[in-house]
Amino acid sequence: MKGILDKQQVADLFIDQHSVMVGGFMANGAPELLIDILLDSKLRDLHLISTDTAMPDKGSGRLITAKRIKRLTASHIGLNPNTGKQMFAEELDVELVPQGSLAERIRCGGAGLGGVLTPTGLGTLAAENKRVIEVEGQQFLLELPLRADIALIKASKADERGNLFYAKTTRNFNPLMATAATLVIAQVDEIVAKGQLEAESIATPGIFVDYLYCPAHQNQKE
Amino acid sequence: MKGILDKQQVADLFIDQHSVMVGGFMANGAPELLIDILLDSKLRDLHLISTDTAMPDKGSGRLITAKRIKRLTASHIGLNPNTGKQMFAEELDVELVPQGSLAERIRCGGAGLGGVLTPTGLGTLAAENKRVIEVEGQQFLLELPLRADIALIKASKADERGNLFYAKTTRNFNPLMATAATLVIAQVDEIVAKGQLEAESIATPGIFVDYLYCPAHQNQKE
Amino acid sequence: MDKRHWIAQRVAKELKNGDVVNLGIGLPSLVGNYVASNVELIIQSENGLLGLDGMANEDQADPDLVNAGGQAITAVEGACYFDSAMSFTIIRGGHVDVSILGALEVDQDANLANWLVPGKLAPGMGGAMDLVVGARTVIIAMEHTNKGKPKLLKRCSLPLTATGQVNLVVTEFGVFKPNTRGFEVLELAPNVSLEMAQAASQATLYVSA
Amino acid sequence: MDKRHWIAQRVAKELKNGDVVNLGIGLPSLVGNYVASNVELIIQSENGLLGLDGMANEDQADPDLVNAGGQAITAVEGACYFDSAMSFTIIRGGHVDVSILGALEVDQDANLANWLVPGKLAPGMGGAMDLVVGARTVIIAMEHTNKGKPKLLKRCSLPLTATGQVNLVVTEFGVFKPNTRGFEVLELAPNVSLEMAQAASQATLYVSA
Repeated sequence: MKGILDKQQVADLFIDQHSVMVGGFMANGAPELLIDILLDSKLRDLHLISTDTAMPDKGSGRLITAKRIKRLTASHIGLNPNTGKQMFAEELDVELVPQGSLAERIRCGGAGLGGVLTPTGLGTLAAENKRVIEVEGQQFLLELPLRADIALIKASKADERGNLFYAKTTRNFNPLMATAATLVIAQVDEIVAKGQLEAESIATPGIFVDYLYCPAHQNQKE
Repeated sequence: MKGILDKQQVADLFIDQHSVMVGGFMANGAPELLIDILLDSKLRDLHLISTDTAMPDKGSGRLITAKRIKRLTASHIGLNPNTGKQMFAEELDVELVPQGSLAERIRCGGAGLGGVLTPTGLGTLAAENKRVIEVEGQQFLLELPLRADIALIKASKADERGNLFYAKTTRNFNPLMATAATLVIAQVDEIVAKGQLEAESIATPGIFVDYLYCPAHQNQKE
Repeated sequence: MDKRHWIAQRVAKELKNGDVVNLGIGLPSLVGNYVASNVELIIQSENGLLGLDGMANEDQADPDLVNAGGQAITAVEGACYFDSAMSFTIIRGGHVDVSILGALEVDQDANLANWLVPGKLAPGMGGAMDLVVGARTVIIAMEHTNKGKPKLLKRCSLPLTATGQVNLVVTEFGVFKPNTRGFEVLELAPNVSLEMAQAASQATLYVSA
Repeated sequence: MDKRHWIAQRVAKELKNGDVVNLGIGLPSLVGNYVASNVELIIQSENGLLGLDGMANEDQADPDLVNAGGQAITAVEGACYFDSAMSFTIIRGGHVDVSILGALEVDQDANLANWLVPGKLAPGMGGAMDLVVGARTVIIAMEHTNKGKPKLLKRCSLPLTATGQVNLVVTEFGVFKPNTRGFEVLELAPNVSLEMAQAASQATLYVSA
């Protein structure tokens, strides 16, 4: 972890990136404050990778609503009508991926793996343009790694090393995305001293996190 | 989780299985008490899957020393001279697998995945008899899933649901093996009530565990 | 009893004590309300939870605890949480006993369609494709027709969610099992005749000898 | 200073503040002792730890806290623990800055052999194959010869650990960089001449113009 940034410092990082992963599941555990900053930036025509597009006014769904996304890789878009509208109007290029395959693809991107074989999606449209590989008489789809220029994630707590703790269901895709992007920024509710998180409950080691954003921490210091 | 067993009940489970995964890394986090019971059983000529064979008198190494293993899949055997001796004497069939690939293979076995592509081992003996798959001009080895009839694992604490908490470096291969065997038995130091483990520090959900073995718990009840 | 609740209570009878169950959104999520008091389920939610208890009322709502639909829930004592890779290790790896989902169409070859109506509706598959492939038993809980249009078909017309994975279909007309020659009728709902059920189905319904 | 310690202190100079480093067992494990006081490393141990501090003395030893060799260690404040899949996500995924390992042989094509002597010695590769492929920088810390037999070769004769991954070799004779025409000499140890180092090497050593 390289440092704790304020709003302007985060904004200064959004320069010419083309792809962004956004954590959260139906916006639960989504980095809403980082999305605010991204919406204020000049970044346009982005490739968004997010498990869903939440609702129009929540989480990664807000990037869709604001028409900042040109290409989307996601598993579920049913609760954000804007996504479907833009897709059918051909303003948005959408790749729908089974949720488990999406998780594995991001994991591969972060783990240096070249892909993974899954039975999910065989015999469906999700198999289109994908290689089928047979292993011991059984067929599998080859799912390929996903990486992004930026990952915007959210955690409940960080320590001074950038280690992250996610409360309850807010974990979802956040730890996977933390491994798979060039620039990883984590919005956190609270920053505690080294050793103040239970070491075994840290789901994202600080080495994956480039920067923390924590308005409460700024206020605390003032 | 189906129940908490005593020594005899665990022994009664070892009937005609052929393959066993044993957790632990250089015997740290190894289920020594379950290994005792396995050594007392009639199981012979087993296929052992373990990241290493520890030392002759520790962890999975004891199964080698007692000549109960016919086939071994492991990544490191250098600190147990018995393994090398039996291998060179052709008493033991050894497959050496890079440690990261071993972890992925077991994970695939537990996750319903058909295999994983890794760059590790390319151009080495570890690539022998393995398929090379090219993705976007880059070559990868296809590593296949591993499963076993039994997984013997060790955790620091369990709750009454069989959820497992592993202290510090004792975690290693234990949670992976818990997902990838037909019969999963966990030796634990302590069993606590539901809700007494921090929910976010549970590395193995209780649904993966068939039985717990905890001598301290037996004594406590008496 | 309203037909959706009849379906939910009938599906609940298929569940055994200790089953690990994933409930889809909508109708399937009602099933939890009808489980017998001597049956304790372990409810998995694909957003990263084992041990879902029920919907949270306003007083209980915890912003860090939601189901796969993003709704506030409560969890049992000893619930545990994990990331999405582990969630689908559980699902795809065969560690879920029963997956209960809705459907747009089901056919006699046990195929399921529930994620896409080309040109009209594209909710996406979410976790459904993994659930249907990975769960040991797949139960479809749905209304028998879509405003009168049959959903029990000889062959699905919509894009599939998976091939050959459906074990049981429960509708307000009864309980049906896909088989290559049609749907076997395992049970009819009260006041429903085979003829009524057949009239609302495209596939052939039959009672085993 | 004994030659192993000279090697360790010289390798330590290659490490920068904040580097994520994996130290192999044996000679590489000594490197930690020589890191400058203004350089804080994050030491990864492939058995499942980020934040290794040092070897534990008897009073400190915790049976739940060991390094990849199974030896008792201490951890820094804010260390964290994970399973072996995550450990190798870190390693294979390019999240380790520097991997420091021993070697049986290294050649000018940056190939490394350190896990097998057919018919004689089969320690296994452990995490070495992943570390060498995944780490951004691979430094070999080893004695220059095996009892007089050269280890800097034109071409490795033993089974390889990986191909083309070695960035730097540090021995008691100096610091060498594999290149297709031989090993470039970046530095010679005190009182070592190019002739001495060349006499103990099979590959050609050269000083860049």
